[in-house]
Amino acid sequence: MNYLVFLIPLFPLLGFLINGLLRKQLSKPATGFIGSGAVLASFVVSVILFLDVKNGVMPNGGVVELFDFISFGKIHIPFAFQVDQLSSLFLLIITGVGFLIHLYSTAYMQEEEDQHFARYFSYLNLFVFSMLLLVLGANYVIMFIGWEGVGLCSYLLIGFWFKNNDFNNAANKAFVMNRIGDLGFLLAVFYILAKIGSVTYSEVFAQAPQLSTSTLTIITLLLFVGATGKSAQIPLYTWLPDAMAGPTPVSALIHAATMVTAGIYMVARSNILYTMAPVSQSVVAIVGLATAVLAATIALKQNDIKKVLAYSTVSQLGYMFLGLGVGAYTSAVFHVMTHAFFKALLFLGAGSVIHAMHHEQDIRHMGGLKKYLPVTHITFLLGCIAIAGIPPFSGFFSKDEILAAAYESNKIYWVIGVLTAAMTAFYMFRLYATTFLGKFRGTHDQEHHLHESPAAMTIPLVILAVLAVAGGWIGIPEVFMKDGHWLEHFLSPIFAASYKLKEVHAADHNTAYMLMGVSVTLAAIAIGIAITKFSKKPDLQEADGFGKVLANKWYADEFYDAIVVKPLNALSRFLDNVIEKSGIDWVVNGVGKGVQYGSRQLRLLQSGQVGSYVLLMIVGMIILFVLQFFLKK
Amino acid sequence: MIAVLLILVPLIGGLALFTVKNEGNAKSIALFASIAVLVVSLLGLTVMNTPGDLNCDLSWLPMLNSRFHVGLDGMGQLLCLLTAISFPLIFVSAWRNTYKDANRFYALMLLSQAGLMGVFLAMDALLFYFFWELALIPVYFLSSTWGGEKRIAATFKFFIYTFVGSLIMLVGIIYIYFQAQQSFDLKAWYDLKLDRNTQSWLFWLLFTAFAIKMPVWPFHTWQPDVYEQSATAVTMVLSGIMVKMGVFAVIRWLAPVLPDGFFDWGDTVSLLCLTGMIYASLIAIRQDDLKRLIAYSSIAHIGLMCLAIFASDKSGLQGTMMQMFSHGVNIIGLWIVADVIENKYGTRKLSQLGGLAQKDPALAILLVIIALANIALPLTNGFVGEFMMFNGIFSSGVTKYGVLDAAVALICIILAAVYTLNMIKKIFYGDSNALTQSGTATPFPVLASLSVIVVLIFITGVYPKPMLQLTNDTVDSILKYMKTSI
Amino acid sequence: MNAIIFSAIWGVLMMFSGIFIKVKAVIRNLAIAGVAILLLLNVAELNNIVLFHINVRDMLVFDSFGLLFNSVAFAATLIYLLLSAKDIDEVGVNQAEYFALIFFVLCGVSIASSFNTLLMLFLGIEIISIPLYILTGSDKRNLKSNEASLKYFLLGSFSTGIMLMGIALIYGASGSFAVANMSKIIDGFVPVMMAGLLLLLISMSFKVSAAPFHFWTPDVYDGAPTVFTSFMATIVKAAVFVAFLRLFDAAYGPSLYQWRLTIAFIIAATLFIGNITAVFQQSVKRMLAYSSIAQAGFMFFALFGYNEIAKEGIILYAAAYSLATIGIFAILIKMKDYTFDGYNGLAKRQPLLAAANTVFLLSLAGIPATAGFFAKYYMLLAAIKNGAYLWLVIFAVLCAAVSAYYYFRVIQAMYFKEGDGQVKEVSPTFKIILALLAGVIILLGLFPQILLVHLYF
Amino acid sequence: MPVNYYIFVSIALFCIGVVGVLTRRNAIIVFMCIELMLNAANLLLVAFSKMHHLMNIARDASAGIDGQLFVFFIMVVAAAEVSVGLAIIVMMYRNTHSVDINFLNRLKH
Amino acid sequence: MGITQILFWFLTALALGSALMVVLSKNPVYSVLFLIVAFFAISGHYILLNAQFLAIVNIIVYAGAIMVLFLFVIMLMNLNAEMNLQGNKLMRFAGFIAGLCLFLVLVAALKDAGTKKQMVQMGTGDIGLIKNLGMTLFREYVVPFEISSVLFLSAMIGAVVIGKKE
Repeated sequence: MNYLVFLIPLFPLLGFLINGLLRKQLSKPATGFIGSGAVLASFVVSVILFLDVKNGVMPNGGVVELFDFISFGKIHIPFAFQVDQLSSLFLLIITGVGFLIHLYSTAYMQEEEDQHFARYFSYLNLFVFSMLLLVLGANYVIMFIGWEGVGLCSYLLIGFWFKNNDFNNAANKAFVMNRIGDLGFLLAVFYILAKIGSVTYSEVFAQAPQLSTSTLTIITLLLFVGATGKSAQIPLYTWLPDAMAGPTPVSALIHAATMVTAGIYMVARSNILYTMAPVSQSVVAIVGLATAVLAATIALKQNDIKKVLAYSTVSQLGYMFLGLGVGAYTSAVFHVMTHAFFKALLFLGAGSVIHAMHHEQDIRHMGGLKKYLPVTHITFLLGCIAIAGIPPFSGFFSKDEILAAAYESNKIYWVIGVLTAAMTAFYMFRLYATTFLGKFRGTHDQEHHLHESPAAMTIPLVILAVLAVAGGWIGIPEVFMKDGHWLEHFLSPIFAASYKLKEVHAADHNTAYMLMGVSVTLAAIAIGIAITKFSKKPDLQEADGFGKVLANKWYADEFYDAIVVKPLNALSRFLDNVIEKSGIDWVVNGVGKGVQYGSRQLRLLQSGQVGSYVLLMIVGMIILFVLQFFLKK
Repeated sequence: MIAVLLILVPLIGGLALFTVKNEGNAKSIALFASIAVLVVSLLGLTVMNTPGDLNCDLSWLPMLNSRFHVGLDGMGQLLCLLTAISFPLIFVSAWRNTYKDANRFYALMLLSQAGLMGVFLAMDALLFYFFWELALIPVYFLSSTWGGEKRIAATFKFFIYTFVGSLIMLVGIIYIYFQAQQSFDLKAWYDLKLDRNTQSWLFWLLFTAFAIKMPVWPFHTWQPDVYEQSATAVTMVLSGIMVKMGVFAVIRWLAPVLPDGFFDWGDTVSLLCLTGMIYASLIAIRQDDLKRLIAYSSIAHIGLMCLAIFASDKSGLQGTMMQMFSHGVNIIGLWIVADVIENKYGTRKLSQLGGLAQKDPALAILLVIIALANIALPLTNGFVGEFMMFNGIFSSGVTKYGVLDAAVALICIILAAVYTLNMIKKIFYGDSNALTQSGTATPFPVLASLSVIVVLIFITGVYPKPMLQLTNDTVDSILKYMKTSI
Repeated sequence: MNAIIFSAIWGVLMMFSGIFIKVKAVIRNLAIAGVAILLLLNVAELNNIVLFHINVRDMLVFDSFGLLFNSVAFAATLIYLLLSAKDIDEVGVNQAEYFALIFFVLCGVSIASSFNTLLMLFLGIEIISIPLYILTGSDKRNLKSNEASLKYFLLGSFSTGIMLMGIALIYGASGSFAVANMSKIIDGFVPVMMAGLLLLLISMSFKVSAAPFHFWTPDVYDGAPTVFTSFMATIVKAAVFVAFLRLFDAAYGPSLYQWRLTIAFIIAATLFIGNITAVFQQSVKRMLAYSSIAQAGFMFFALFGYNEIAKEGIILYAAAYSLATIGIFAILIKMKDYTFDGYNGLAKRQPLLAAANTVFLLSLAGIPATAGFFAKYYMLLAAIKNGAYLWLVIFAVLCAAVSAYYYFRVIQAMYFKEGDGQVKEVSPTFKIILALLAGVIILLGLFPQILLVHLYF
Repeated sequence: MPVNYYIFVSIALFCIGVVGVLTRRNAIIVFMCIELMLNAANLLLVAFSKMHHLMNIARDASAGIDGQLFVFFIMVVAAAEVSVGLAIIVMMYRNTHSVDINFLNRLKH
Repeated sequence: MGITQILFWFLTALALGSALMVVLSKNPVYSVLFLIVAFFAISGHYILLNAQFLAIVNIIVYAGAIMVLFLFVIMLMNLNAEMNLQGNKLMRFAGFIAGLCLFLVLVAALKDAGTKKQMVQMGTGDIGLIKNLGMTLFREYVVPFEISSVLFLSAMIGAVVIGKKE
């Protein structure tokens, strides 16, 4: 059924084109139908393909070549798709979660004018299209196309409300930071091309063992630079919280469930390269862990409902990289999946809240929403539990798998990981408690208008809640259930080479129980503290001391501003005013002025007096005589 | 036949236009002539592409052993196509503009097209020089007659500057002519083997002219002023096609003729290119004038092309050719938008604009696409060219610094994103102000030509194969003379 | 020989015509007819139809080079008279005499282009010079004309003195005035010869206004009645160059390598002073005077290169430069204000004049598709062929770029500046001839061989 | 007499003429100095003519005669020049009542 | 030292001395007179070289006709010593220096030539006789002779055009 592959990206593309071109003609329901329908269609095809893959129907390794994209000399870069276990899984996540979010959006964006509504859906479709390209690509260049494409869509959607210049700035920031990462990605691609002469996965991975470790390290590090950009890791993470400027479903889809996991997908895809480059692996693990901690600490003190979720996303992404870094590729992919469910759920829930609060996002003005938004409340709570890692919710399985692998790799990783997990539980329940428990603290007017969201919004919430609860059961560890880890079996062909190269030891049962116990206990304690502390008396005052540092995100933006933005601007000003205007151009004009000045002076020779003319002629004669008679060799 | 027609049609059209008095007629005739050129060019690409059709070798100056030898190879086809496509686009986009003495304006435009065609077609060095200079004269008149207040001085600087370069090149051409047994024939020049020292200094005689034309830093200072001051339609010709003359000339007339000099100076020139790219990109960031911003972005792009040529790599060269076409098309699109905005709002200052996306969403969308193509987003034409160029630079076999060059050059990609997005933001986003409140929808001809550009962007961006195939043989033969492995 | 004799006869005829014919137009047309016949006769001689068989005892030699140049010079004179003959009438009362003097100058030109001994060179140059002193001063009430005439005369005689000293030394060293014998130097007289040649070179440089012996040029060209400046700056100058090149053929050629440095110095100085000084001029007429110095610098390359190409080149240069400059002067005469500002907005009122003027200026600047390009091109070719002194060539092209600056100032004024520069009445004939002249320049710019091919018969 | 005596005498005369042209402002005197230069050349020509006569007398009885004829032509030309030159000076004197070569100084720069 | 030598040095001294006086005299009339003296001295040289025809012509044409013409013009213009038209000091100084330098350069250029060895025929030889000159002039040099008529014609026209009062 490989011939169906091209349909998967085609539907969203068509949706994009139709909605984009006919945005003034189509009514909102039509737009919504086309937009969501396109993704649903893709989902259906994805499911078919997934079943094929599951049944091992993968002719030609799942690779489908559509046409020759770029080819020169001996290098051919085909426009090819690859449907295998990894991509088919991601296809399901993208189209599935994507469809839910599209559906949700039809209600959420109802207030927009017709054409902006259509614009929104066309962007969203375009995003799905790009994301599918990213995942489906059978080589790094196609992946890069999707890679940049999702960046573009992210840019467009963050700046969706383009009247607000802060949003536009956030969009620009997101795009530029992504580009910095893309630079690394591109360099890696060139490196691969130079060393292997191909960018097709199968060939690259087949020939990778012939490359030296240092080459592989460079390649993988460069790829990872790309990943830090797209997946918001240190040092390129600051765009993601700002990206919350976009509509909330966008945050759910792009900045939580799909796009930001592109980096994980890429590393997982290139797992063999990383496995052969241990230094890069460590870097990935450490950066991931550091990001996880940093983002978690920041999240502790945020008061914007979406910002908290954003930092939580950054933190969870850090987890995934930790997983990749310690070689637990399956776990990372597993966490991508569960994270997609519960984080999408959380964002959509937050969206529901924001919708109800008339675009109020500050949790200090909320509280007690439990009774006004029952469905939202329940689903949100389930999401919180899932992310906090309480069994048997999905987050528990995936997160603990990563922590277990980290423990095997390095105990310190585990310790920090567990503390971070506790912090996660804490800030999530701080958020939950402040928002849903206690008394309503908003204006009377807001209170008056509080209402549960329409069905188009609650249905996705419910479905996602179900998935957030149960999604983890496809990866039940061996400890609980023999052969329970269905996902691991499913994905094993992808990571087989890596695992063969470097065995990942599963922790023995006792250790496994111990690890789980510690993390669950810590999480539970954190939850308890958070609930008790914030349900009655949320911290409404401005943070001070260390809290202020956290509230200000470790002053990272200010830091970047001081070391990158300001010097660049100064340099630009210097080049423009000094080097350009009074340097190079001055010289160029100076030549012209010099000629004019020379002319003004030289014409004085022409004094108009015969005597001086004769004198000069005689001098000339003397010079010529000297030249001719005495200066020749 | 095709080659001669490509020159003759615009030439005759241009000369005929001087006699036309009615402005409306002038416009139509110019458009008709330019479309005729496009048809000829397409004919050359498709049905009439035997060497006999594409080449023409007539006796011209028997005493100097120079022949009227014009012909089309892959690179020529590509650039002639660019030239042929650009002019109808320019004419259509300027359909609603009124120019004083319109007949002269359109006549000169067509004459410049003839000159440009000649440059791309010439297979004889003297003929090449002939057209090289001739293309400049109509543009000189165009830029000086129509445009901003300081146009005369700016154009004059440009003219003198390029004239200096051209004359120095002439010295080099004559020198090589004598070395090649008094022949101007391209083939004879390719087969010529000069000793390394001679090549080394000859290189600069030729390269200076090309560098000024492109322009490569630090020979670029004429460019922002001229682009800013000229009428925008003229700027399109200048930046869309004319600067390609320099790039083209390096590939055809410099690299294969003086390969040793080319290699010896490769690193030096690359350094200039890199400096220029970073420099221009940084300056572009703080430009408030739309035209100046595009001008500086053009410098950065051209720098990249030049850098890629000097990488002497197949990928780089093919990418450069691809990019010559893409950049030509894209930047014309940007200028069209700049023109529309200036006509509509009477200002090019970014700080005075804003919120146009509300008033004019069609224009906004088209500009965003073109701008993104300009910063080489995948699936646009810019990506293919830049990808291949970067790859060429990265894996260049002639320099030790290939990786470094590529890495530094990639920084410009980021900077390009910064200023391009800034530009989009300041023009289209934000709330509209008193000035932009009055905006009306963009006239249809402009949207039509922009749409054509967008279509081209995607066609060549998604399926670049035909273009790559077109230039493949040219690149191979040039590389053969450059003695590097293919 | 046809030309020498006929021009002398017609000169006398013109002289007397002033007495017998009172209608100015008739005299004018007589002169034009005379030049036309002169041109025909010369072309005839180029095709071996000789009317006068005189034993010239090897003092003159009529080869295709000299004859071809004569044809160019006569053709240029014909165009010059067609364009500007009316303006000659207006200079003073002695209309017929002016025409007579022009014919005598043409006689001198024919001698200078065909001399074979230094005596004929001397006579030729003097026959050219003396009428020019007079023509320069012909606007007698105008103090500028007086001044120019005096300066020209004094400096010209001075250079004659230098030339004679040089000839005397050459004679001492070789025992003959025949240029063919100049390479036969008596034992121990090489320095004498060299000193003689150098003095001769200096005086010839003076005549072609090469630096540093150019000082008379701007003042004289500026002061002389414009219509005669045109004649002086073009045909006469080119003729002296041709004479110079002939001289090189025999005298300097064999020992050329010894002269290169000196000539390089002269070229560099000429180009530099001519071009740089022209930049600041406010009067177009004076600018053209400096430009003629600059152009002389380029023509000097023919001597520097000294090869077959140089011969072709000097003919082409003579044609290109003369024709273009005649055209520019013809238009300049019609202007009421000789400054650059006087040209402001000319393109509006007189588009044809402006267009033709543009072609002429482009030709002078050496833009392709005009005759001036190939003229300069041949000069560079001649210079580079020898391989040495590439720096000089580069310097020359840089100066050529400077020249574009001042030529284009006129174009700028005509086309891009607003203004109401006044133009005198111009007749349709004038316009037609101007257009034809522009056409000829473009034709020569595309196919220079139509002229040069006559060198080889 | 060795010919170099004549050479030096001629050069001396020539240079005196040059100095005269350089230092005097009276147009007539300047012109006279130029005549002096011509005469220096004449003297040299005659001397060379006699030298060549002496050298080649055996071969050619009239050797060197062309030098003297050249002097003749120089005198012819000089006479013509004088007539024109004095006319110019007189013309100027009529207009300005001065023969100072620097008096008229409108053409410069 | 024979009589020829003595005469040579005397005439040389006379020529140079009077030439110098031409330059130095303040009164133009004196200058003219000194120039005539110089021409006579040069004519003396011609006689010494047995170029009798030239000697006579020099006296008749130069000293006689031309110089008288000069004198005539000077008298006509009533120029005398009061109109001191010496150049300014600096210019004069520079002029002298330049002239001197030119002289030195020329002498230096020509001094080590083989010219010392070549003798000039003094006192004898018949090429300077009018008969021989005439024969050659009208046989060999008839073309330039005729051509010089053009020169005279133009000079004549010139004198008329320029000199005639309108």
